[in-house]
Amino acid sequence: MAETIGATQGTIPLGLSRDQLIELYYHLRMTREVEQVLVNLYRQNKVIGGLYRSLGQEATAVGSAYALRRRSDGTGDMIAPAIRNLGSLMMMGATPVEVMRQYMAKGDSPTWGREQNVHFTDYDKGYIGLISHLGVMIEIMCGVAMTFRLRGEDRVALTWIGDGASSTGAFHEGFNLAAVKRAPLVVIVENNGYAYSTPVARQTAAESFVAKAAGYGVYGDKCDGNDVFAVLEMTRKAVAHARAGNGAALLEVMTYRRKGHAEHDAQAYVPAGELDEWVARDPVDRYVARITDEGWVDRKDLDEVDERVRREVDAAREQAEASPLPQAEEALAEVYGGSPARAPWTRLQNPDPHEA
Amino acid sequence: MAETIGATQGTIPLGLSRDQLIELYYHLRMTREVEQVLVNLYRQNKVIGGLYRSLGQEATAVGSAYALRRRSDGTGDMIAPAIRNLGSLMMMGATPVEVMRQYMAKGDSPTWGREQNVHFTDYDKGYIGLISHLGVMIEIMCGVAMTFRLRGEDRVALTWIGDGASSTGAFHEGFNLAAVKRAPLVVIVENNGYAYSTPVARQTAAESFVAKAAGYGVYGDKCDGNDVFAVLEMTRKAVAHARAGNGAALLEVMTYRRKGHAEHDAQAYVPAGELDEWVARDPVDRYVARITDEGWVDRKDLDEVDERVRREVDAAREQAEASPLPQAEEALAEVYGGSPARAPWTRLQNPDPHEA
Amino acid sequence: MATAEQKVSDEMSREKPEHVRNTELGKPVTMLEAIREALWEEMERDPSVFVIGEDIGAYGGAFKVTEGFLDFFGDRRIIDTPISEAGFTGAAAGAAHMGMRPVVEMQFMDFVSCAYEPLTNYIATSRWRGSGPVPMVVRGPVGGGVRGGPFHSQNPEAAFFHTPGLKIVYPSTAADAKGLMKAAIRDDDPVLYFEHKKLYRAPFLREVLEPDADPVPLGVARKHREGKDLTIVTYGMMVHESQKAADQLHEEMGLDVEILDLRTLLPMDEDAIVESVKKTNRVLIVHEDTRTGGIAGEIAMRISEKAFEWLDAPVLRVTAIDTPVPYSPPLEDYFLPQVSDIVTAAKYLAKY
Amino acid sequence: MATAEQKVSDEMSREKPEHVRNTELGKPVTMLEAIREALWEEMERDPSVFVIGEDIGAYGGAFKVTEGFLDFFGDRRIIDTPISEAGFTGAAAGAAHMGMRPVVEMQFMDFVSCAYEPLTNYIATSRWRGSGPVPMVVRGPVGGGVRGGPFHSQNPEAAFFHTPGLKIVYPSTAADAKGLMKAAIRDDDPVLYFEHKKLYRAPFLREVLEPDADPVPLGVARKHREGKDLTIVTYGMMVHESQKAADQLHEEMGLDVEILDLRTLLPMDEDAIVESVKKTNRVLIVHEDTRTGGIAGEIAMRISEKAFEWLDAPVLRVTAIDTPVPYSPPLEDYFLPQVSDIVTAAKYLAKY
Ligand SMILES: Cc1ncc(C[n+]2csc(CCOP(=O)(O)OP(=O)(O)O)c2C)c(N)n1
Ligand SMILES: Cc1ncc(C[n+]2csc(CCOP(=O)(O)OP(=O)(O)O)c2C)c(N)n1
Ligand SMILES: [Mg+2]
Ligand SMILES: [Mg+2]
Repeated sequence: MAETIGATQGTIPLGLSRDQLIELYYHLRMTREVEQVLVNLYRQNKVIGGLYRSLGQEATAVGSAYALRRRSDGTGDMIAPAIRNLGSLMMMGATPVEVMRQYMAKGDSPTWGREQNVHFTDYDKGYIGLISHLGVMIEIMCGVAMTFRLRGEDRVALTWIGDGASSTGAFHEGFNLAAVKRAPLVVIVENNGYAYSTPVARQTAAESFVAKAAGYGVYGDKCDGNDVFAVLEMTRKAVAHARAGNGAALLEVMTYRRKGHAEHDAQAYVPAGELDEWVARDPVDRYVARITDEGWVDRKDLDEVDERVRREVDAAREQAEASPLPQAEEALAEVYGGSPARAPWTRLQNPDPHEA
Repeated sequence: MAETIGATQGTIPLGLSRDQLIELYYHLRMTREVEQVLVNLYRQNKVIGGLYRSLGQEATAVGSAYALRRRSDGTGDMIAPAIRNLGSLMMMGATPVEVMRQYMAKGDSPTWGREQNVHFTDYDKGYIGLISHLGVMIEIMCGVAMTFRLRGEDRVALTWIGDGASSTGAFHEGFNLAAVKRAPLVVIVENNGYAYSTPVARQTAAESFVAKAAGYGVYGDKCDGNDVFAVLEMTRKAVAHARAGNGAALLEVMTYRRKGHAEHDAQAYVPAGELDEWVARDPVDRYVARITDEGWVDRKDLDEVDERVRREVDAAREQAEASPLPQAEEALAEVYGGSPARAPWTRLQNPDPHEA
Repeated sequence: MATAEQKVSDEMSREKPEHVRNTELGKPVTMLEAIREALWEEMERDPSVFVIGEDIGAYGGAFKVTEGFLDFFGDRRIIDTPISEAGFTGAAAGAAHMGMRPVVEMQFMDFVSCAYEPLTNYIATSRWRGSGPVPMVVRGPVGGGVRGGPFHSQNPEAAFFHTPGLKIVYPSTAADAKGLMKAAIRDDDPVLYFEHKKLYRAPFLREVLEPDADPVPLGVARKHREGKDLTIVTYGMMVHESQKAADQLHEEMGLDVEILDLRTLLPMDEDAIVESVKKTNRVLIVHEDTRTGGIAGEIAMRISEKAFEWLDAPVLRVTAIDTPVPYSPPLEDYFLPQVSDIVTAAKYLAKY
Repeated sequence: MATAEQKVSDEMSREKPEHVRNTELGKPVTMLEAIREALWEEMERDPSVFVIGEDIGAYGGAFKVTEGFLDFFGDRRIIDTPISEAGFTGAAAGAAHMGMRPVVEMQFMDFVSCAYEPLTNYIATSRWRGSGPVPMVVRGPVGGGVRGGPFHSQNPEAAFFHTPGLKIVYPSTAADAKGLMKAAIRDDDPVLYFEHKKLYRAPFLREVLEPDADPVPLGVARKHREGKDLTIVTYGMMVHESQKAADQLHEEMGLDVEILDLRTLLPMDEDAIVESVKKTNRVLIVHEDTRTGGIAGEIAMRISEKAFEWLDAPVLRVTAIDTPVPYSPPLEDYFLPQVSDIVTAAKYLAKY
């Protein structure tokens, strides 16, 4: 069993056990390693399309999802990850091999090669895949949260929105609806400095995103998004607030997108020196320094985790690479229940437009 | 010339002259009278479709538009009235006969019978007709205001939005864009208690609409919407702020929709007593009481205005009633520049589908 | 909070109001009443069904379709919303993911344009993307002829007709309205359900319905009038205008017109169309929607693909003209397809 | 603040960068470069033209169409926006009311669905409502074949094709791209301008353009290939796939295929279609968009109305299948219409 250390100075915060600290580290490291493998695959042209990184934002992804009730039977909390929430997705139970198959468009990916990257769903584990159109997941998760409230379930819906996506009408409509219905929806604005090339100052004139909370009449809070403990604490409070029936919450994390929008982005628009500043605030390094400096965890425990992560990631990579691409005819997949799409008449054995 | 009274206790506020007080009264009265005529026409089935009233909201409509630079040559400020801003529209120069022709779908209405009620435009006088879809005018007026700024013109765009329409994504997208571009756009939230049958408490969880200003990083202010002076003062300040290049403003007026959503609405959802409370706060009565009690204007001056308004409204009604409906073939009006719509082939002299 | 099961039994103890018991009592119903009954009965039958939209609670909706529902079903199943069509349409999809069967009311279907993005991108593709089916209905009033002007009169079917994953229903009779609503609610795919506001209370549509009638299956057209000389493919309000034209054509020249009421526009019952074309060899398509890009095109295309050999004349169409819907009566009347247009077109085809 | 006039003269004093001077220097350009040159030249010519969209300034746009524009034209004419397609599309319309000629960039045209409401309701109807013309262009990348998945590959023409008041342009060559962009910007009606992302940098489309070429008029189709046996009506990427099919058909069976590149989808050049049909008597419509509700329907309908007597065979179509655009290569290739489909369909028609 995990030993929990008492609440004296220098003790582990938030009532976390040593095992939990290691668990958090595992997820931070796993997120980073999976992305590193994806970078390698991308450079080998094995990733189809774009590659989106969360380097530097792992504390936000991991710390926030860790605040949730995680189940694998469809009774836990629900999330809809945004593009920088690979860590949240895996925290809920998505596996590295699933992620890699998604990126490589394999036929046995969770979407059978139809959709990309983190766009996939598992209701039992508690995540709903996003679509590209920014903002719409706020509407969807509002409905998820409303349902929890209407049915009297004490579950919570959590989702994230970029500084950029906060400008969408979908964000406004979905979040206002959740607020007025007191739905248990927690939304975290990931203020990572940019939306593609657009800096936050060209996205909003407001001093902060959490300043919007009052305009929606909801609970608001803000923290350092590169500090796992801060993110976990802030999210836990908001989740408790929502779970207790007090309605929606709007949170803001201050973090930074260290890589470009996607792997192809050369980040020429980033001012000199800015990246270095944020390298110095690396969330994984900070976390490791904190937990080892404080003596909560030994470096060798972390080395073991590193070893384990590497093994798992390597195995996943092998599996994913060995996975087949989908068969062409699988394109006729069901769009409607019970009926596959129609094959083109020009590809029939005996081409005949009467069969179109 | 108008005599302006000095700034001692009991003097006319806001540097207004006696003539200006009478001018304001004229517009309040005119708004009310035009609507009264429309009610009569509606009861006689001469209004086509719905009739939307601004009873009780005249101070908001008149007071806010009075803060603007009004011109008739296309160089003044611009407004887009909402459905309760008949008074603003006429303040900018729309005439009673135009309004009546619109409501009666006459062929010589400003939209030639194509569009309804206050949905009409005059760029010289400075107003753009709304469409029904709520919120979109915020986007449009954002672009108008951005243009003023980009061209270095010191003009201002003003528009209003209902408590209900503030929930639209269009409001959010349009207003955020104006805010971040520091466009000279002033938006007044008309908090009149209801959106159709929906009370404000089911529209937002926020304590006020002006609480949203901080979330957009703009100037905010709030006032009693049934007090002409308060509305004028608040709007003037915001307009000056915008005109000086300091960006957008979000204002809120507290007022009340005394009639139903439209004339057919029996207002069964309104709690007992609420209407009476607001009758007691009638903006025209309050204005009249104030300016006569203070001795700024004689009752008989107002009687003269009443007389003049009645004359003008009667004349307008006569003119509008005498106006013809449009000719059927005018339905083929230009949707594209230079080309009318095609007539149905079935209505040609010699019906022929080759001419479809 | 009460569970859904508890709530349902609470409700059952209350009295069902008179105005949703017409069919039970053997009284005739209007199309609006038929829709109301369908909603009510589905809500009674299945606790996962709820209605969400603007002013549907205390007010009972702009056209009073959900009048009396709030008192009986409570505000957890009759949900008033802020003015945010995209927001509550998307939220309905989220609820559907969680096992609910939402019915979304658009106050006017013209405002479904505000929810175009979630409907065509998120909702229509969900099943295919592996995020599961999205059983939900988006319903509301459509159509012109009521002097509603350009933004309260639209027929928005063509905007969604192009999106694989959506279904579109557009009834023309009270019985179909009820049966199709039931089928739409029970269907696992998202369904847009269009209600012609001019038919809502049309006295000639009043009919006595079977109390225990089955749902009307989606995707199956209905032969509104049997004939052998010419097929009119149509739906909604135009079924009745076509009927008038058919009567006149029969009287004037003994023409025997077949009228096919599509009822479901997507998926389209092309078998029924083809079968009728093979019998009559002449087709006229009639829709109230504007001309260019209206769904007549798809119908003509399918006939070309599947029944070209049987055509004795070109496939023609009668539609509204290519403008927004004008407000003033003379303009709107000119804009809309008229019985006389149908008669003229049918005569042309008959003589071809 | 500087007036527009002052600003223009400021700009003119700066040097025009190399990458927009290809045509001036007699060098061949890609379609992307042709579009870039058109935008640049129109901005130079007319101070009321400006570009607005996401990441178009310092970044030069997701596809680098406006690369280098910010430095030259400044941030009052190259306007980066928050992520709010409806907001900036509506704002562009407001600017157009004030005498400007905005060009709106959608980062991907898939996101134009977010601006569906202002485009179809406000913008398309403005002139007709008496609120004046709305001269603006909404442009951006469309189309599949680049493994972009369901939300970065769409062909959204059918969604807007139904709206009177909008124009839709979809070029297939560099020269047309430039000439049509100029015409679109100068046009007083709102124009949706679709740029196939797979054609942007396609080497085979590189061509040397006339430096002072006139705008290509909207609404006029282009005969891409002259032929007498069969007409293919198409546009965009499929012009080139049809060309390959035509070459193969000529080689294999001496078939002489005419290819009509619509270039402007709305208004549609029906005269050109009808003329070609009257010559060849056989028509195949090819579009990359999905099948049901695609614009092939309207084309078939018009042919039926205007040239039925000349048809020796049914009007047929080759299109994508009725699903979202799948991401994985084998699926997307199956999804998209292929040269072999065109060949098969043409052979069927030729033998009919
Ligand atoms: C409605 C919409 N518009 C544009 C895009 C294109 N796009 C994808 S990601 C992105 C930037 C997102 O920025 P932000 O929300 O801050 O998230 P981040 O990438 O920083 O995590 C843009 C513009 C989109 N996906 N959806
Ligand atoms: C997008 C949209 N949805 C719904 C409607 C129908 N509708 C017209 S007015 C109205 C209520 C508006 O309330 P509010 O904004 O508070 O303005 P008020 O009428 O109180 O002045 C509604 C729901 C609409 N016009 N547009
Ligand atoms: Mg960001
Ligand atoms: Mg209101």
